Amino acid sequence: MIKVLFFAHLREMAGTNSVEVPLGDMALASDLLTGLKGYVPDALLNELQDQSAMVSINHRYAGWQGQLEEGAEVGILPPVSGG
Amino acid sequence: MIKVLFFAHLREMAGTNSVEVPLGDMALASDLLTGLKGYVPDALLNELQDQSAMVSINHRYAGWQGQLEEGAEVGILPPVSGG
Amino acid sequence: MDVIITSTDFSVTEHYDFVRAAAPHAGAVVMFVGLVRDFVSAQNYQQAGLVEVETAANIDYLELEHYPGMTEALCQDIVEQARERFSLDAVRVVHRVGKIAASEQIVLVVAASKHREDAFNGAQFVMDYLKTQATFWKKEVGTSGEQWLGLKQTDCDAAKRWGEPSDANNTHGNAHPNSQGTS
Amino acid sequence: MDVIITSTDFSVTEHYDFVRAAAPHAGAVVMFVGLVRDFVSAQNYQQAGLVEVETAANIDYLELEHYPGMTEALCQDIVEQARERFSLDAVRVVHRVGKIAASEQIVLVVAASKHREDAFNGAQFVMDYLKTQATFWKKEVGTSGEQWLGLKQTDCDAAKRWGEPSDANNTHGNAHPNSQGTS
Repeated sequence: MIKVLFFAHLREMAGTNSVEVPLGDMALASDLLTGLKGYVPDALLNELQDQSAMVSINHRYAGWQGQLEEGAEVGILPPVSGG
Repeated sequence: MIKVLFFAHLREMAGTNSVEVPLGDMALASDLLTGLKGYVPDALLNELQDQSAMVSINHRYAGWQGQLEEGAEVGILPPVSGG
Repeated sequence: MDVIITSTDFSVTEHYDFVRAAAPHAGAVVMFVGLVRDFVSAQNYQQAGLVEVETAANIDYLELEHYPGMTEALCQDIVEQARERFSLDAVRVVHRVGKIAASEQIVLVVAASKHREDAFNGAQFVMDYLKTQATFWKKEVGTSGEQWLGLKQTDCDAAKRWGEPSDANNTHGNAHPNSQGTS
Repeated sequence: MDVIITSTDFSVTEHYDFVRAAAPHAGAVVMFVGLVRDFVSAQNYQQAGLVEVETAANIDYLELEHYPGMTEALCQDIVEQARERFSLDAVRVVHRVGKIAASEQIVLVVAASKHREDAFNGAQFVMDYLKTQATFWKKEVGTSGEQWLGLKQTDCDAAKRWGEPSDANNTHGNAHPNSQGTS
Protein backbone atom coordinates (compact mmCIF):
# COMPACT_ATOMS: atom_id res chain seq x y z
CA MET A 1 0.00 0.00 0.00
CA ILE A 2 0.92 3.64 -0.48
CA LYS A 3 -0.19 6.21 2.08
CA VAL A 4 -1.00 9.53 0.42
CA LEU A 5 -1.29 12.70 2.54
CA PHE A 6 -2.96 15.92 1.41
CA PHE A 7 -2.44 19.40 2.81
CA ALA A 8 -4.07 22.82 2.85
CA HIS A 9 -6.66 23.35 0.09
CA LEU A 10 -5.87 19.93 -1.41
CA ARG A 11 -6.75 18.33 1.94
CA GLU A 12 -10.01 20.25 1.96
CA MET A 13 -10.75 19.06 -1.59
CA ALA A 14 -9.86 15.47 -0.65
CA GLY A 15 -12.22 15.64 2.33
CA THR A 16 -9.63 13.68 4.32
CA ASN A 17 -6.05 13.97 5.57
CA SER A 18 -4.90 10.81 3.87
CA VAL A 19 -5.87 7.74 1.88
CA GLU A 20 -4.22 4.34 1.39
CA VAL A 21 -4.06 2.93 -2.11
CA PRO A 22 -2.51 -0.33 -3.33
CA LEU A 23 0.85 0.07 -5.09
CA GLY A 24 -0.35 -2.13 -7.97
CA ASP A 25 1.78 -1.42 -11.01
CA MET A 26 2.42 2.21 -10.09
CA ALA A 27 6.09 3.12 -10.52
CA LEU A 28 6.29 6.91 -10.28
CA ALA A 29 4.50 9.48 -8.14
CA SER A 30 2.81 10.75 -11.31
CA ASP A 31 1.06 7.36 -11.61
CA LEU A 32 -0.97 8.44 -8.57
CA LEU A 33 -2.92 10.76 -10.86
CA THR A 34 -4.69 7.66 -12.13
CA GLY A 35 -4.04 5.40 -9.11
CA LEU A 36 -6.00 7.71 -6.82
CA LYS A 37 -9.09 7.54 -9.02
CA GLY A 38 -12.06 6.50 -6.91
CA TYR A 39 -10.27 7.22 -3.64
CA VAL A 40 -10.57 11.01 -3.82
CA PRO A 41 -12.96 13.33 -5.67
CA ASP A 42 -12.27 13.74 -9.39
CA ALA A 43 -12.10 17.52 -8.83
CA LEU A 44 -8.93 16.97 -6.76
CA LEU A 45 -7.37 14.79 -9.49
CA ASN A 46 -8.16 17.47 -12.06
CA GLU A 47 -6.53 20.04 -9.75
CA LEU A 48 -3.38 17.88 -9.64
CA GLN A 49 -3.16 17.47 -13.44
CA ASP A 50 -0.89 20.47 -13.97
CA GLN A 51 1.50 19.06 -11.35
CA SER A 52 1.96 22.46 -9.75
CA ALA A 53 1.70 20.71 -6.39
CA MET A 54 4.95 19.30 -5.01
CA VAL A 55 5.47 15.70 -4.01
CA SER A 56 7.39 14.22 -1.10
CA ILE A 57 8.22 10.56 -0.63
CA ASN A 58 9.01 9.43 2.92
CA HIS A 59 9.41 13.05 4.13
CA ARG A 60 11.77 14.16 1.35
CA TYR A 61 10.97 16.33 -1.64
CA ALA A 62 10.91 13.94 -4.60
CA GLY A 63 8.92 15.42 -7.47
CA TRP A 64 6.36 13.69 -9.67
CA GLN A 65 9.16 11.56 -11.17
CA GLY A 66 9.98 10.12 -7.75
CA GLN A 67 9.96 6.31 -7.46
CA LEU A 68 7.14 4.74 -5.48
CA GLU A 69 7.81 1.70 -3.31
CA GLU A 70 5.55 -0.51 -1.22
CA GLY A 71 4.84 1.16 2.12
CA ALA A 72 5.89 4.63 0.96
CA GLU A 73 4.33 7.75 2.48
CA VAL A 74 3.62 10.31 -0.24
CA GLY A 75 2.82 13.95 0.51
CA ILE A 76 0.90 16.03 -2.02
CA LEU A 77 2.07 19.53 -1.14
CA PRO A 78 0.67 22.84 -2.36
CA PRO A 79 3.19 25.70 -2.57
CA VAL A 80 4.27 26.40 1.00
CA SER A 81 3.45 29.57 2.94
CA GLY A 82 5.06 29.35 6.38
CA GLY A 83 7.00 31.88 8.40
CA MET B 1 36.04 80.92 26.11
CA ILE B 2 36.14 77.58 24.37
CA LYS B 3 35.24 74.44 26.31
CA VAL B 4 37.33 71.49 25.16
CA LEU B 5 36.29 67.95 26.12
CA PHE B 6 38.54 64.90 25.96
CA PHE B 7 37.49 61.26 25.75
CA ALA B 8 38.89 57.79 26.27
CA HIS B 9 42.70 57.59 26.27
CA LEU B 10 42.94 61.29 25.43
CA ARG B 11 40.93 62.10 28.57
CA GLU B 12 43.31 59.93 30.58
CA MET B 13 46.29 61.78 29.07
CA ALA B 14 44.65 65.14 29.76
CA GLY B 15 44.07 64.15 33.39
CA THR B 16 40.69 65.89 33.18
CA ASN B 17 37.39 65.65 31.29
CA SER B 18 37.54 69.18 29.96
CA VAL B 19 39.36 72.50 30.04
CA GLU B 20 38.29 76.04 29.18
CA VAL B 21 40.62 78.17 27.11
CA PRO B 22 40.15 81.74 25.83
CA LEU B 23 39.20 82.01 22.16
CA GLY B 24 41.92 84.67 21.63
CA ASP B 25 42.79 84.75 17.96
CA MET B 26 42.03 81.07 17.34
CA ALA B 27 39.95 80.60 14.19
CA LEU B 28 40.01 76.88 13.42
CA ALA B 29 39.89 73.79 15.59
CA SER B 30 43.45 73.07 14.51
CA ASP B 31 44.53 76.26 16.29
CA LEU B 32 43.78 74.41 19.54
CA LEU B 33 47.00 72.46 19.00
CA THR B 34 48.82 75.60 20.11
CA GLY B 35 45.97 77.23 22.04
CA LEU B 36 45.80 74.32 24.50
CA LYS B 37 49.49 74.66 25.39
CA GLY B 38 49.86 75.01 29.14
CA TYR B 39 46.31 73.76 29.79
CA VAL B 40 47.00 70.08 29.13
CA PRO B 41 50.18 68.00 29.22
CA ASP B 42 52.51 68.43 26.24
CA ALA B 43 52.34 64.66 25.70
CA LEU B 44 48.64 65.03 24.82
CA LEU B 45 49.36 67.84 22.35
CA ASN B 46 52.05 65.70 20.72
CA GLU B 47 49.52 62.86 20.51
CA LEU B 48 47.09 65.20 18.69
CA GLN B 49 49.69 66.44 16.15
CA ASP B 50 48.83 63.82 13.54
CA GLN B 51 45.16 64.87 13.77
CA SER B 52 44.01 61.26 13.76
CA ALA B 53 41.56 62.25 16.49
CA MET B 54 38.23 63.62 15.28
CA VAL B 55 36.81 66.96 16.28
CA SER B 56 33.25 67.98 17.06
CA ILE B 57 32.00 71.52 17.51
CA ASN B 58 28.76 71.94 19.45
CA HIS B 59 27.95 68.22 19.22
CA ARG B 60 28.49 67.91 15.44
CA TYR B 61 31.43 66.36 13.65
CA ALA B 62 33.40 69.28 12.27
CA GLY B 63 37.01 68.24 11.57
CA TRP B 64 40.17 70.17 12.39
CA GLN B 65 39.19 72.80 9.79
CA GLY B 66 35.99 73.57 11.71
CA GLN B 67 35.42 77.22 12.68
CA LEU B 68 35.71 78.09 16.37
CA GLU B 69 33.38 80.65 17.88
CA GLU B 70 33.16 82.19 21.35
CA GLY B 71 31.35 79.80 23.69
CA ALA B 72 31.82 76.75 21.47
CA GLU B 73 32.07 73.26 22.95
CA VAL B 74 34.77 71.27 21.18
CA GLY B 75 35.10 67.50 21.52
CA ILE B 76 38.45 65.84 20.87
CA LEU B 77 37.36 62.35 19.88
CA PRO B 78 39.51 59.25 19.42
CA PRO B 79 38.23 56.74 16.83
CA VAL B 80 34.95 55.41 18.22
CA SER B 81 34.39 51.85 19.43
CA GLY B 82 30.77 51.48 20.52
CA GLY B 83 28.24 48.76 19.88
CA MET C 1 17.05 21.13 20.26
CA ASP C 2 17.33 23.58 17.38
CA VAL C 3 13.76 23.38 16.04
CA ILE C 4 10.47 23.55 17.95
CA ILE C 5 7.00 23.30 16.38
CA THR C 6 4.35 24.35 18.86
CA SER C 7 0.61 24.95 18.93
CA THR C 8 0.91 27.54 21.72
CA ASP C 9 2.42 31.02 21.79
CA PHE C 10 6.12 31.29 22.61
CA SER C 11 8.22 33.57 24.81
CA VAL C 12 10.98 35.41 22.96
CA THR C 13 12.90 35.79 26.25
CA GLU C 14 12.85 32.07 26.97
CA HIS C 15 14.48 31.24 23.64
CA TYR C 16 16.86 34.21 23.79
CA ASP C 17 18.02 32.99 27.21
CA PHE C 18 18.41 29.46 25.85
CA VAL C 19 20.60 30.63 22.98
CA ARG C 20 22.72 32.85 25.23
CA ALA C 21 23.32 29.92 27.56
CA ALA C 22 24.17 27.67 24.60
CA ALA C 23 26.55 30.27 23.14
CA PRO C 24 28.49 31.68 26.12
CA HIS C 25 31.23 33.17 23.93
CA ALA C 26 28.94 34.87 21.41
CA GLY C 27 29.29 38.60 20.79
CA ALA C 28 26.13 38.97 18.70
CA VAL C 29 22.59 37.62 18.80
CA VAL C 30 20.10 38.33 16.03
CA MET C 31 16.42 37.51 16.48
CA PHE C 32 13.67 37.57 13.92
CA VAL C 33 10.01 37.46 14.93
CA GLY C 34 7.27 37.05 12.34
CA LEU C 35 3.84 38.37 13.34
CA VAL C 36 0.39 37.88 11.85
CA ARG C 37 -0.38 41.04 9.95
CA ASP C 38 -3.87 42.35 10.55
CA PHE C 39 -4.25 43.68 7.03
CA VAL C 40 -3.18 42.27 3.69
CA SER C 41 -3.17 44.25 0.47
CA ALA C 42 -4.56 42.97 -2.80
CA GLN C 43 -1.03 43.18 -4.19
CA ASN C 44 0.07 40.54 -1.69
CA TYR C 45 -2.61 38.19 -2.91
CA GLN C 46 -1.54 38.80 -6.50
CA GLN C 47 2.09 38.10 -5.63
CA ALA C 48 0.90 34.84 -4.13
CA GLY C 49 -0.72 33.95 -7.42
CA LEU C 50 -4.16 34.31 -5.89
CA VAL C 51 -5.33 36.74 -8.54
CA GLU C 52 -8.98 36.17 -7.82
CA VAL C 53 -8.64 38.26 -4.65
CA GLU C 54 -8.43 41.78 -5.89
CA THR C 55 -9.30 43.80 -2.82
CA ALA C 56 -7.48 44.34 0.45
CA ALA C 57 -8.75 42.45 3.48
CA ASN C 58 -8.63 42.63 7.25
CA ILE C 59 -7.32 39.44 8.80
CA ASP C 60 -8.90 38.00 11.95
CA TYR C 61 -6.66 34.98 12.33
CA LEU C 62 -4.56 32.40 10.55
CA GLU C 63 -4.92 28.66 10.50
CA LEU C 64 -1.43 27.27 10.21
CA GLU C 65 -1.08 23.66 9.06
CA HIS C 66 2.11 21.64 8.61
CA TYR C 67 3.40 18.20 7.71
CA PRO C 68 4.49 16.67 11.05
CA GLY C 69 7.78 14.85 10.75
CA MET C 70 8.74 16.33 7.41
CA THR C 71 8.60 19.92 8.71
CA GLU C 72 10.95 19.23 11.60
CA ALA C 73 13.41 17.44 9.30
CA LEU C 74 13.34 20.27 6.75
CA CYS C 75 13.82 22.96 9.40
CA GLN C 76 16.70 21.05 10.97
CA ASP C 77 18.27 20.70 7.52
CA ILE C 78 17.93 24.47 6.97
CA VAL C 79 19.62 25.14 10.33
CA GLU C 80 22.46 22.80 9.38
CA GLN C 81 22.93 24.54 6.05
CA ALA C 82 23.09 27.87 7.89
CA ARG C 83 25.75 26.44 10.21
CA GLU C 84 27.79 25.32 7.19
CA ARG C 85 27.63 28.72 5.53
CA PHE C 86 28.08 31.00 8.54
CA SER C 87 29.99 30.88 11.80
CA LEU C 88 27.14 30.29 14.25
CA ASP C 89 27.48 29.39 17.92
CA ALA C 90 23.80 28.51 18.44
CA VAL C 91 20.53 28.62 16.51
CA ARG C 92 16.93 28.17 17.55
CA VAL C 93 13.84 28.08 15.36
CA VAL C 94 10.32 28.14 16.84
CA HIS C 95 7.25 27.95 14.59
CA ARG C 96 3.63 27.99 15.71
CA VAL C 97 0.89 25.96 14.11
CA GLY C 98 -2.88 25.97 14.61
CA LYS C 99 -5.04 29.04 15.06
CA ILE C 100 -3.06 32.29 15.42
CA ALA C 101 -4.85 35.62 15.93
CA ALA C 102 -3.96 38.87 14.15
CA SER C 103 -0.84 40.53 15.64
CA GLU C 104 0.29 37.34 17.38
CA GLN C 105 3.70 35.74 16.93
CA ILE C 106 4.13 33.07 14.24
CA VAL C 107 7.82 32.34 14.00
CA LEU C 108 11.06 33.06 15.87
CA VAL C 109 14.61 32.59 14.64
CA VAL C 110 17.52 33.25 17.00
CA ALA C 111 21.12 33.09 15.77
CA ALA C 112 24.21 33.70 17.91
CA SER C 113 27.72 34.24 16.63
CA LYS C 114 31.03 35.78 17.57
CA HIS C 115 30.43 38.38 14.82
CA ARG C 116 27.29 40.32 13.99
CA GLU C 117 27.58 39.76 10.24
CA ASP C 118 27.26 35.98 10.69
CA ALA C 119 24.40 36.35 13.15
CA PHE C 120 22.46 38.60 10.74
CA ASN C 121 23.17 36.36 7.75
CA GLY C 122 22.35 33.21 9.68
CA ALA C 123 18.95 34.46 10.81
CA GLN C 124 18.07 35.86 7.39
CA PHE C 125 19.17 32.70 5.58
CA VAL C 126 17.06 30.52 7.88
CA MET C 127 14.01 32.72 7.34
CA ASP C 128 14.42 32.84 3.54
CA TYR C 129 14.73 29.06 3.29
CA LEU C 130 12.00 28.40 5.84
CA LYS C 131 9.61 30.56 3.81
CA THR C 132 10.31 28.73 0.56
CA GLN C 133 11.00 25.15 1.69
CA ALA C 134 9.40 24.25 5.00
CA THR C 135 6.06 22.44 4.80
CA PHE C 136 3.79 25.01 6.42
CA TRP C 137 0.54 26.33 4.96
CA LYS C 138 -1.41 29.39 6.03
CA LYS C 139 -5.11 29.99 5.69
CA GLU C 140 -6.11 33.60 6.30
CA VAL C 141 -9.55 34.10 7.78
CA GLY C 142 -10.96 37.61 7.69
CA THR C 143 -13.32 40.04 6.03
CA SER C 144 -12.84 38.48 2.60
CA GLY C 145 -13.58 34.99 3.88
CA GLU C 146 -11.06 32.18 3.94
CA GLN C 147 -8.01 32.11 1.74
CA TRP C 148 -5.12 29.61 1.52
CA LEU C 149 -1.94 31.49 0.76
CA GLY C 150 0.64 30.41 -1.77
CA LEU C 151 4.36 30.91 -2.02
CA LYS C 152 5.16 34.55 -2.70
CA GLN C 153 7.43 35.58 -5.55
CA THR C 154 9.23 37.99 -3.20
CA ASP C 155 10.13 35.05 -0.96
CA CYS C 156 11.43 33.02 -3.91
CA ASP C 157 13.58 35.98 -4.93
CA ALA C 158 14.85 36.42 -1.37
CA ALA C 159 15.94 32.78 -1.17
CA LYS C 160 17.82 33.05 -4.45
CA ARG C 161 20.25 35.60 -3.02
CA TRP C 162 22.08 32.76 -1.25
CA GLY C 163 23.05 31.13 -4.54
CA GLU C 164 23.21 27.40 -5.13
CA PRO C 165 22.40 24.96 -2.36
CA SER C 166 25.54 24.09 -0.43
CA ASP C 167 25.22 20.31 -0.65
CA ALA C 168 23.75 17.65 -2.86
CA ASN C 169 21.23 16.56 -0.25
CA ASN C 170 19.69 19.97 -0.30
CA THR C 171 16.06 20.01 -1.25
CA HIS C 172 15.82 23.48 -2.66
CA GLY C 173 16.05 22.46 -6.29
CA ASN C 174 13.13 20.12 -5.94
CA ALA C 175 11.09 22.53 -3.87
CA HIS C 176 10.23 24.65 -6.84
CA PRO C 177 7.47 23.30 -9.04
CA ASN C 178 9.29 24.29 -12.22
CA SER C 179 12.11 21.88 -11.54
CA GLN C 180 9.79 18.90 -11.46
CA GLY C 181 9.16 16.54 -14.34
CA THR C 182 6.18 17.08 -16.60
CA SER C 183 5.43 13.56 -17.71
CA MET D 1 11.76 57.75 22.40
CA ASP D 2 13.91 55.98 19.86
CA VAL D 3 17.27 56.10 21.65
CA ILE D 4 18.13 55.24 25.24
CA ILE D 5 21.59 55.49 26.82
CA THR D 6 21.66 53.73 30.17
CA SER D 7 24.19 52.80 32.83
CA THR D 8 22.20 49.72 33.91
CA ASP D 9 21.43 46.46 32.12
CA PHE D 10 18.36 46.36 29.91
CA SER D 11 15.54 43.89 29.33
CA VAL D 12 15.18 42.71 25.73
CA THR D 13 11.52 41.86 26.40
CA GLU D 14 10.70 45.33 27.68
CA HIS D 15 11.94 46.96 24.48
CA TYR D 16 10.49 44.25 22.22
CA ASP D 17 7.09 44.85 23.85
CA PHE D 18 7.50 48.62 23.41
CA VAL D 19 8.25 48.25 19.70
CA ARG D 20 5.36 45.82 19.16
CA ALA D 21 2.98 48.26 20.83
CA ALA D 22 4.37 51.13 18.73
CA ALA D 23 4.06 49.10 15.51
CA PRO D 24 0.70 47.30 15.73
CA HIS D 25 0.60 46.56 11.98
CA ALA D 26 4.13 45.18 11.69
CA GLY D 27 4.71 41.71 10.27
CA ALA D 28 8.40 41.47 11.14
CA VAL D 29 10.59 42.46 14.08
CA VAL D 30 14.37 42.10 13.95
CA MET D 31 16.44 42.47 17.10
CA PHE D 32 20.17 42.69 17.45
CA VAL D 33 21.90 42.26 20.80
CA GLY D 34 25.62 42.95 21.21
CA LEU D 35 27.31 41.15 24.10
CA VAL D 36 30.69 41.63 25.76
CA ARG D 37 32.90 38.87 24.45
CA ASP D 38 34.93 37.18 27.12
CA PHE D 39 37.89 36.56 24.87
CA VAL D 40 39.47 38.68 22.18
CA SER D 41 42.01 37.40 19.69
CA ALA D 42 45.23 39.16 18.81
CA GLN D 43 43.86 39.56 15.30
CA ASN D 44 41.04 41.71 16.64
CA TYR D 45 43.52 44.03 18.29
CA GLN D 46 45.50 44.25 15.06
CA GLN D 47 42.35 45.08 13.08
CA ALA D 48 41.75 47.86 15.59
CA GLY D 49 45.19 49.26 14.81
CA LEU D 50 46.41 48.24 18.26
CA VAL D 51 49.35 46.30 16.92
CA GLU D 52 51.25 46.40 20.19
CA VAL D 53 48.86 43.78 21.58
CA GLU D 54 49.97 40.61 19.92
CA THR D 55 48.47 37.94 22.13
CA ALA D 56 44.91 36.92 22.81
CA ALA D 57 43.39 38.06 26.10
CA ASN D 58 40.58 37.15 28.43
CA ILE D 59 38.27 40.06 29.12
CA ASP D 60 36.92 40.66 32.62
CA TYR D 61 34.84 43.73 31.84
CA LEU D 62 34.48 46.81 29.66
CA GLU D 63 34.43 50.43 30.66
CA LEU D 64 32.16 52.17 28.21
CA GLU D 65 32.42 55.93 27.92
CA HIS D 66 30.41 58.29 25.72
CA TYR D 67 29.87 61.96 24.90
CA PRO D 68 26.56 62.83 26.56
CA GLY D 69 24.36 64.97 24.34
CA MET D 70 26.31 64.30 21.17
CA THR D 71 25.79 60.53 21.37
CA GLU D 72 22.02 60.80 21.66
CA ALA D 73 21.88 63.25 18.72
CA LEU D 74 24.06 60.99 16.55
CA CYS D 75 22.05 57.87 17.37
CA GLN D 76 18.77 59.66 16.67
CA ASP D 77 20.22 60.86 13.35
CA ILE D 78 21.19 57.28 12.47
CA VAL D 79 17.66 56.09 13.27
CA GLU D 80 16.22 58.82 11.05
CA GLN D 81 18.52 57.86 8.19
CA ALA D 82 17.36 54.25 8.59
CA ARG D 83 13.72 55.40 8.44
CA GLU D 84 14.46 57.29 5.21
CA ARG D 85 16.08 54.29 3.57
CA PHE D 86 13.78 51.51 4.72
CA SER D 87 10.10 51.12 5.47
CA LEU D 88 10.19 50.94 9.27
CA ASP D 89 7.19 51.10 11.61
CA ALA D 90 9.22 51.52 14.81
CA VAL D 91 12.85 51.50 15.93
CA ARG D 92 14.47 51.41 19.33
CA VAL D 93 18.17 51.65 20.19
CA VAL D 94 19.46 50.98 23.70
CA HIS D 95 23.16 51.35 24.53
CA ARG D 96 24.79 50.76 27.90
CA VAL D 97 27.61 52.83 29.29
CA GLY D 98 29.79 52.38 32.37
CA LYS D 99 31.22 49.11 33.62
CA ILE D 100 29.91 46.04 31.76
CA ALA D 101 31.05 42.54 32.70
CA ALA D 102 32.03 39.82 30.24
CA SER D 103 28.99 38.17 28.60
CA GLU D 104 26.66 41.02 29.54
CA GLN D 105 24.55 42.98 27.08
CA ILE D 106 26.01 46.17 25.56
CA VAL D 107 23.60 47.25 22.84
CA LEU D 108 20.11 46.45 21.54
CA VAL D 109 18.57 47.48 18.24
CA VAL D 110 14.93 46.62 17.51
CA ALA D 111 13.39 47.35 14.10
CA ALA D 112 9.79 46.61 13.11
CA SER D 113 8.40 46.66 9.59
CA LYS D 114 5.63 45.27 7.45
CA HIS D 115 8.27 43.24 5.58
CA ARG D 116 11.18 41.25 6.94
CA GLU D 117 13.69 42.59 4.40
CA ASP D 118 13.23 46.14 5.71
CA ALA D 119 13.37 45.02 9.33
CA PHE D 120 16.66 43.14 8.72
CA ASN D 121 18.17 45.99 6.71
CA GLY D 122 17.03 48.61 9.21
CA ALA D 123 18.60 46.84 12.18
CA GLN D 124 21.82 46.09 10.30
CA PHE D 125 22.13 49.65 8.98
CA VAL D 126 21.67 51.12 12.46
CA MET D 127 24.33 48.79 13.89
CA ASP D 128 26.84 49.51 11.10
CA TYR D 129 26.47 53.27 11.47
CA LEU D 130 26.38 53.15 15.26
CA LYS D 131 29.69 51.24 15.26
CA THR D 132 31.43 53.75 13.00
CA GLN D 133 29.80 57.08 13.97
CA ALA D 134 28.38 57.12 17.48
CA THR D 135 30.62 58.64 20.17
CA PHE D 136 31.20 55.61 22.37
CA TRP D 137 34.58 54.33 23.52
CA LYS D 138 35.39 50.95 25.02
CA LYS D 139 38.19 50.10 27.39
CA GLU D 140 38.74 46.38 27.79
CA VAL D 141 40.04 45.26 31.16
CA GLY D 142 41.37 41.73 31.43
CA THR D 143 44.39 39.49 31.57
CA SER D 144 46.44 41.75 29.31
CA GLY D 145 45.68 44.83 31.41
CA GLU D 146 43.68 47.79 30.18
CA GLN D 147 43.23 48.59 26.53
CA TRP D 148 41.21 51.33 24.80
CA LEU D 149 39.79 49.94 21.57
CA GLY D 150 39.82 51.74 18.26
CA LEU D 151 37.54 51.64 15.26
CA LYS D 152 37.81 48.28 13.48
CA GLN D 153 38.48 48.06 9.77
CA THR D 154 35.76 45.39 9.49
CA ASP D 155 33.24 47.89 10.88
CA CYS D 156 34.32 50.59 8.41
CA ASP D 157 33.91 48.10 5.58
CA ALA D 158 30.48 47.05 6.87
CA ALA D 159 29.26 50.66 6.95
CA LYS D 160 30.42 51.23 3.38
CA ARG D 161 27.95 48.67 2.03
CA TRP D 162 25.17 51.24 2.41
CA GLY D 163 26.80 53.58 -0.11
CA GLU D 164 26.82 57.34 0.18
CA PRO D 165 25.11 59.09 3.08
CA SER D 166 21.53 59.83 2.20
CA ASP D 167 21.57 63.54 3.06
CA ALA D 168 23.97 66.46 3.19
CA ASN D 169 23.68 66.83 6.95
CA ASN D 170 25.02 63.37 7.39
CA THR D 171 28.14 63.14 9.45
CA HIS D 172 29.65 60.04 7.98
CA GLY D 173 32.07 61.82 5.66
CA ASN D 174 33.56 63.73 8.53
CA ALA D 175 33.61 60.77 10.82
CA HIS D 176 36.56 59.27 9.03
CA PRO D 177 39.92 60.78 9.95
CA ASN D 178 41.13 60.77 6.34
CA SER D 179 38.47 63.24 5.29
CA GLN D 180 39.76 65.86 7.69
CA GLY D 181 42.10 68.71 6.81
CA THR D 182 45.79 68.45 7.54
CA SER D 183 46.74 72.08 8.11
